[in-house]
Amino acid sequence: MLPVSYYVGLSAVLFAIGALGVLIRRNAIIIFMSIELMLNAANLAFVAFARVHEALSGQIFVFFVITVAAAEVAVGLALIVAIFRNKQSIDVDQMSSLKG
Amino acid sequence: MNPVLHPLTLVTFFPLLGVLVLLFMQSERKNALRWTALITSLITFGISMWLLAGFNAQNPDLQMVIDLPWIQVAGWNISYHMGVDGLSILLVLLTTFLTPISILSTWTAIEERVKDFMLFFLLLEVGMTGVFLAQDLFLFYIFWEFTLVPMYFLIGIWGGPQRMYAAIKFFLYTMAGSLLMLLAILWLGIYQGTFSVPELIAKGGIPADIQLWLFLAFAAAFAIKVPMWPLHSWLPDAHVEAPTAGSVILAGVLLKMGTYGFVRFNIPLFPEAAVKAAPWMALLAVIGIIYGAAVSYAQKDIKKLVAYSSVSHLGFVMLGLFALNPQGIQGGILQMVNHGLSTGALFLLVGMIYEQTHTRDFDVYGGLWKLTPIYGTLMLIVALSSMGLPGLNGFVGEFTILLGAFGSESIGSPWYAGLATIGVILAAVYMLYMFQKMFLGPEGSVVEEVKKHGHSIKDLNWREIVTLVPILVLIFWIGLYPKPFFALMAPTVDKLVAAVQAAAVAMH
Amino acid sequence: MTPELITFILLASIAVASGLGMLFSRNAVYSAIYLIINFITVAVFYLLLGGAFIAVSQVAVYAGAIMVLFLFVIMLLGAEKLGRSGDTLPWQRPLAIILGLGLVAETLYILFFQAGELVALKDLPEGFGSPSSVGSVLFQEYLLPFEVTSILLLVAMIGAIILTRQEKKNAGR
Amino acid sequence: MLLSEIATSGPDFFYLAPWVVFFPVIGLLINMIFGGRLGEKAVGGIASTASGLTFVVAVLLLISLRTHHEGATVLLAEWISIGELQLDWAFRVDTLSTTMMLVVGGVGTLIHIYAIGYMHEDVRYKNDPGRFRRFFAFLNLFIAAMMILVTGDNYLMLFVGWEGVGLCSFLLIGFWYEMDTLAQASTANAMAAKKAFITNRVGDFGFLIAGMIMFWAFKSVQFDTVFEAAHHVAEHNPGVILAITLFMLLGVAGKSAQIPLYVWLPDAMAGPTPVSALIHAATMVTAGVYLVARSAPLYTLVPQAQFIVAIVGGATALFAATIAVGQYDIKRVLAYSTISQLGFMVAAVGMGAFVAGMFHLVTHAFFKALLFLSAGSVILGVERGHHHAAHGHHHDDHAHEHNEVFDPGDMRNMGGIRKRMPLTFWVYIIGSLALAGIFPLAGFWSKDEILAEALSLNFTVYILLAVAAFFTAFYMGRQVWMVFFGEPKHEAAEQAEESPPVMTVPLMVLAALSILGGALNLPGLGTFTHWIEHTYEKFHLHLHHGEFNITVAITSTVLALLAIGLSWVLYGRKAVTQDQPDPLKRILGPVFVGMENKWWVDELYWAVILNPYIALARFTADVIDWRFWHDWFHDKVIAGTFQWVSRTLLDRWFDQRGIDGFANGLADSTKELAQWLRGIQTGFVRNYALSVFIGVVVILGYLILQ
Amino acid sequence: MTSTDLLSILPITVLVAWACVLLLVDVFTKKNKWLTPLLAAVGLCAALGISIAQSGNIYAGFKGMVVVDGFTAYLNILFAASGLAGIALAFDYNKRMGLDRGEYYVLLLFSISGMMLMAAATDLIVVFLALELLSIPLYVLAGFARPNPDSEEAALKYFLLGAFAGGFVVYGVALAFGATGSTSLGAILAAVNTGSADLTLLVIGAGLIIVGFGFKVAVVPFQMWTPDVYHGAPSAVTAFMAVGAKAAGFAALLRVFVAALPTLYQEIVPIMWVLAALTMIVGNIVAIAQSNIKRLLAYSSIAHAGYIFMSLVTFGQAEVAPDGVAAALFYLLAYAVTNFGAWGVVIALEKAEGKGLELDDYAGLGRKYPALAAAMAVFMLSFTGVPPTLGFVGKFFLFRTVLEAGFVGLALIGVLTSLISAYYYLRVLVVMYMRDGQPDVSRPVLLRLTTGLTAVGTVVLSIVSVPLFRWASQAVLRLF
Repeated sequence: MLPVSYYVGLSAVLFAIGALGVLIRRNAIIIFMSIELMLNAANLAFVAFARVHEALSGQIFVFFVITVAAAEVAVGLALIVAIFRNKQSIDVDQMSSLKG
Repeated sequence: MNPVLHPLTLVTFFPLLGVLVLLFMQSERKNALRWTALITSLITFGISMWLLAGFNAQNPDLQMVIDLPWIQVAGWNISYHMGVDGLSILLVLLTTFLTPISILSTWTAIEERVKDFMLFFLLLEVGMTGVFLAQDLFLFYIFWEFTLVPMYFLIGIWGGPQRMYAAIKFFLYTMAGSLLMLLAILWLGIYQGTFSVPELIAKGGIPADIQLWLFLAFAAAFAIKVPMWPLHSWLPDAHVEAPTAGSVILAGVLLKMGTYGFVRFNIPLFPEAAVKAAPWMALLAVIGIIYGAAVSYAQKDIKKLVAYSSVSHLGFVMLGLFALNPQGIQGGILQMVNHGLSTGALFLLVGMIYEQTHTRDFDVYGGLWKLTPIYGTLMLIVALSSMGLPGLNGFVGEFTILLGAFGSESIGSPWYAGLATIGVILAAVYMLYMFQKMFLGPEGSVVEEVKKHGHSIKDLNWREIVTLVPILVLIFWIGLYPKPFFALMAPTVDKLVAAVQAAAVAMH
Repeated sequence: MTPELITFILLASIAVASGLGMLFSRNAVYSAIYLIINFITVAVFYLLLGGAFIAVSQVAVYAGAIMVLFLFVIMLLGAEKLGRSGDTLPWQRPLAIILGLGLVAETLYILFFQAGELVALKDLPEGFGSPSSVGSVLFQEYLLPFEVTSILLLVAMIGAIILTRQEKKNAGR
Repeated sequence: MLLSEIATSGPDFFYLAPWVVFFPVIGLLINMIFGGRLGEKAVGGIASTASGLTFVVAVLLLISLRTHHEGATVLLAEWISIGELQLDWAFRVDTLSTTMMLVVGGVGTLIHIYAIGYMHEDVRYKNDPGRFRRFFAFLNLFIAAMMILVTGDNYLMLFVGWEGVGLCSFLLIGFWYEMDTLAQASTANAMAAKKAFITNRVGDFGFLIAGMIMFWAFKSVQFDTVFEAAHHVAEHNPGVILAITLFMLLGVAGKSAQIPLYVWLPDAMAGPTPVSALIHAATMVTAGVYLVARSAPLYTLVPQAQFIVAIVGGATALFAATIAVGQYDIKRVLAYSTISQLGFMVAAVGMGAFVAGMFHLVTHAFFKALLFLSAGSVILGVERGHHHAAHGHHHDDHAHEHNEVFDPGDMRNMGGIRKRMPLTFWVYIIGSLALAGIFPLAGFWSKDEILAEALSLNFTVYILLAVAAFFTAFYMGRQVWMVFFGEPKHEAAEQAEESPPVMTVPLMVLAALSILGGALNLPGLGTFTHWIEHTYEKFHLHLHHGEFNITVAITSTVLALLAIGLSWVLYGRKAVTQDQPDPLKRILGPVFVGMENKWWVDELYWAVILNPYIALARFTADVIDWRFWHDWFHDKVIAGTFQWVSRTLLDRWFDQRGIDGFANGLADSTKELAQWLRGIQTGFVRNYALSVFIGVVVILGYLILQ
Repeated sequence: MTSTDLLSILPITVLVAWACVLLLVDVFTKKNKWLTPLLAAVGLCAALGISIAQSGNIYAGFKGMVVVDGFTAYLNILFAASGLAGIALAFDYNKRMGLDRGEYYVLLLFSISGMMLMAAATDLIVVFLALELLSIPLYVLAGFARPNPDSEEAALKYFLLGAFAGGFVVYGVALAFGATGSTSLGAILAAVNTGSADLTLLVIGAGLIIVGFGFKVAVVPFQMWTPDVYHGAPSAVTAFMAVGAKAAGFAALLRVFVAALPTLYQEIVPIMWVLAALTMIVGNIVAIAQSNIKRLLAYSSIAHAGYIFMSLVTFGQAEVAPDGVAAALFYLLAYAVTNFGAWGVVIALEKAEGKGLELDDYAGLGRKYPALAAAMAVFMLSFTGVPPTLGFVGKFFLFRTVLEAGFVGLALIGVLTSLISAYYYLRVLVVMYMRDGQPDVSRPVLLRLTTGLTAVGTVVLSIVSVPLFRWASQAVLRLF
């Protein structure tokens, strides 16, 4: 059996990639996908830790995270759609009239 | 006794009743508003007289103490703790005395938003009286900070052209100091377990190095308020911009809160630190005396001159307080009253002429004595009182202060008092300069200027004389027979001095 | 080099590569597909770690339903490609990458140098991660969270409706 | 009552002592409150009565003292009482204070009466009759203050009077505050008044310091206590007594116009003439002499101080006399003469010749008051003449119509007045001769006593005084020749008129006193000496008894006659007019220029003290306090710290959209920093995420480093 | 499921159920616009009543997933009351702005139920779910004024950043789970105490949790969404969000750190210190440059988050921590009262299209509407911390706690930043009282009531603060 650290390490890398996506992409949908990747990475860590502790609660948490992700997606995509209707764009950099 | 009908509660909070009444009055009925405020403040004065009647001058301790548990939760030991003793009785009386006078002085000067003005004024009175009566640090701090608010509005709404600047500066400066004090208060509350001043004094035992820090934190708040040199920069702005009544109260009472704080809190709470700091405080005081006097002399604006003279006068008070002997402290306290009367009266007088001429520039004045003999005579008396002419109140205070400081062990050298005495000469220089510029010499151009507007400069009317006469009576009374005033504070001051000396002995 | 390790490296490379693919792909559709690949890879890891039911859910719900929703919206809006009108924030990207690498370095450093060793000491008991075991825990221990998720989904639904419903007139804020 | 007391008991009026203050105060109040409705006569009458009553009280005290030599202290009330500090309102009646009371009450009353006439004309001439009442109120106030000064039982009460008379001096010098001595619109009189007050304050500074040292050395400032303990303190700490006496000397120099503080007195002649006579010649200025005499038990303990006092007095006497020689204004000559004579007195009391000093104080009060009043009479006469000359015989109030400024006090406008004002002339001659010290007038006796004492006590001072005496006779001669003899040099002098009886009667009384005053202390009799000695007996103070010295008397008389003769040579034969130089100038050259210009002492003070102070005050106020401390430090630096931070953080400046302009300066820079931080808030959501991310990386980094 | 279980979530259940009912009611009563808000208020009152009834008791439910103790009850009451205030502010505002849709109140109730869950949660899973449950309705509410672009922008920013920060929370929880093998706070504490936990991972997890909740309560550097969202969102929403979300975030932080992680005190406290200090400094300074009242209040809310955050520096000191929590709870209450009042005034002056929000629009208010201006003055002074106001008492307690824990430096920063804050709060007073202008105000009854009550409350409650403070400090004691 591989040390679980490897899996956690992988999850960290994926998490960082997700976070990077939020920082460098301008397309709201891709940013959103990046956030999904972050959650997914966290899930991986959960499952890995669940393996270490042989505790199912880690896996259960993943369920909830997936559900939450689904809920967020529903709202988030609705929001993006609404904004697109209004602005014909989902470039987040164009959403910067509020500042200062 | 019923806590609500307790004399201290009454004298502090009675003006709130006036506030309530005012709130329900129409703002167009200006005279009714004025009368309401005036009567409220007069009744308050009456209550303070009742307080005085019940005051036992022989008792050095706090009297008429009211001590109700207030916030006694989770290690908090805060009470509604008020009391009066020799240190504060005079200042309470001064407050209740000057308030009706100030209100009377606004009769024709304030025509805009009379209702608001009176509201703020009465609120201010609550705060000021509370400051002098509170014996719980938390309570004290509440009153202390609260006074900022009405004063801020008084300057900011009814002030001169630069009023907003002055108001904000006043607020920020004073608050800056008080916040440091707040931390020190909290420290005391945490490590001494109580906010009650008498208990804290009795407890003592704060290590010397911490005492020094606490002393400095308290001093920061008070020194700005006094204001001690070099923290006086807010004062000329506030005074010049404030309306007359505001200046009167500012000079008459608010500044006293600073000096009172020193004698009520700094000295008894941190006696060792006070002894250690005495030479430095004296040094600042002396610099303030000379500096204030010199700067006053060079002013072109009458109000500014009077404002800077406060720096000088309060330097005397500070010098006296930190002499830490009976003469110095009693003189200091009396001088607080004196300064309140004299400078208050000066501001009133300046305001009265300003109402007619709308200028405070020295250069346009001159020869007014001929046109306004009563006004000139009153101004002369007040100016003489302010410069410490023997026989008037200023001298009694100044002399006892200088005498105390001269032989003070804690200050340690007669040089401070010697230098401060030069301030007496300089006081004559600027006060006479003011008097000469305004009243002597040929008629100034302002007379013509006023005539151009179809008026002529009038002498004081009855209302104005009535406003001033009480102050003048006190000026003479204190000057000629200050005994009753000293008698009120003597036992308390003796006790304080004894405590400080014990601490000083223990230190060596 | 055990077979496990080889498998891990292989799968990990796919996961990271698909993640980077999503990150840098010009086309949003491609990004979505890369993400699906990533999700499926991660599902395999779940299997390896004894989370069979989770793995299935991952593929069905995440890679399936959610990502399809994404694709659907991308198509709906026609927002596959975003016109590149110059980078509005020139220093954002390099800084972000440096920080991202920093985060990775930090985490790995912690995992491999500071934290205690994370190893599974013994084999998993029979049925660990199976639907029945998961179900029983879920409905016994985690009843409340489960109910909360239902409310959460309801709220999300309402929210989505509110946000997308066409209003006749809207004034002000 | 014990038998022994009955034996010495005569009438005892000591309890009346406080009334010497109360009477004038009552008079003052009546005049202030009701004076507006009373006529001039009534006002003057009330004031004079008040003053006269004090004299009556003083006389009653004198009578009491004849039987009760030890005097008494009348306690009125406690004043200040803090710890060891015990100050009372207590009136001390002894021979010394009663002497002063008599002088003040007596001369004061005469001058009150004289002023009724004088001010009647003066207020009309200066066109403000309403001010008549004010004058008498001030005058009564002065009497009250002066009485407090001389009767006070402790140094602080003395100081009350001391400053009180200073105030009255200020008020009365500045009586015509809107004009100068020539009645032209100006601030000159006001400035002179201010100068007097402030110069006196410098002296008061010394007095206060002396008082404070005294208190901490003796724990009291009450006369008896201090004097009784003085020996004890002097043994242990002679420096303290020296310090007290020297600081007190500063006070004396201020009040009694000694070097270096005499400069205010000549300017004080801006006041109406009765004021000059009463305050600036007869009474107030002698307060310093009284103070030294009063403090005799202290001064006698420190010979160094005595020496210094004597030298100051002597130097002043001579110095002022030289200046008097070069003056043209009739009152100014008298003013410098007063300074000079005060120098005599101070020198006397300084040397320890307290009786001689006090004696001269009394006689000087007589003849100097006389001289001033007569000078006032002359000036008014000339003024009247000027009116006649300008307007024919019309008396009208438009005195200022003519453009030419006429100075009625300039001696070069006078001449030949003895014919127009014979009575004034005669009394003036009496006064002058008394001042010059011609036998047997009052001045002769008192001055001679001083000189005799000086010869035995301090030869330097003797020389100084003798020379001063010579100058005295000379300038008085010069004045008399210029004013009364020769031909009138101006039409005003030609038409000068004698004054009314209300003025001349007091003159005659004073003239009589100037003639007979010497009888108080004739050699051999020593009435005055014994009288004063009662005061000092208590403190076992043995006064030096100067014997009458015939050599000294003859020397000085001869010198005086010589000087008068010399003045006749120079001034008696030929009139001096305004457009020609003084005859003495031709002889003395630059020295005379110095005399004429008062040795430029005023200019020196301006250059060394006043101008620097004014400049310093302006600089402090304007540059240090306002521009540096107020504008720069508080409004810029304190807030500017933020500015500095933001500037260093920042390479470009964000837009400074005015939020609002009201808090100009204050916290501007905080706002700038705020603006900069605001700039971080770019509005880009990715930026915000970056900020979060930075937070994460930094926190994790920190935790790893832990 | 036992009756205790039910009791422990009773107010939440009531709210959720009531929200569902409302949803239906709203569909059928399109005419009576007042019905939904009224019913929502009734529901909140019910929840409030239950919470009050519950206070003083302790119920642990769902196998330790939630607990109702003094802390929960206190916060539940605060949340319910905030909800009522939110409705009061929204009622007329929504009509005026054309937002009068019943869903508004439904979402409000859902959000409050999430907040209450947060306060009760003793398991990280529940904490996370509660976070989402309270956030998602708020995202929608922020965008409620759509298609107003500002509102949409606010919603998008809030949503993206909220989800982003949520990712950190999840990862942090994962690490905490990895370190201890459990997500239950009690189990975590036990694991740490028995030494079976991997402290390194736990610390990192704790750090990430701080990030997530720091975002929610708007702590620097996670605060940047705040001004934009507060600005863009409808004012009534902002008012509610500023109080509710902040209180919920602090509830979680306090519960997690005080109950489960006191052992990590040494490692974590410097972070708390720096975050609190930075927040106070940045919040107060940037506020100076604001001319829009909504943004000004947003920065002020950041600054106050910093003050409350100060209380967290006590979390591991067993003797001081109760005081710290009590001070935080008290300050939350003080802030809530003041904040609702201030937003009430803002709403009174706000016009359509984002007009009436500049500071200049307040000129002359003191003259024309003295009562309103006086109320605003009270709120500003309370924010500044000038007695006698709740803000002062709150700060007094907070500073005291901080000093008690030995952080003089932090207290000094707090004090100095309050001084800076005085500057911009005073500016509001200056504009209202010392400038002339013709402000235009709409003052419906409910709004008057809210501002009036809060203004009076701000002053009066500061004087009779004893019961409040006793309540807050007792609330805390149950936690341990």
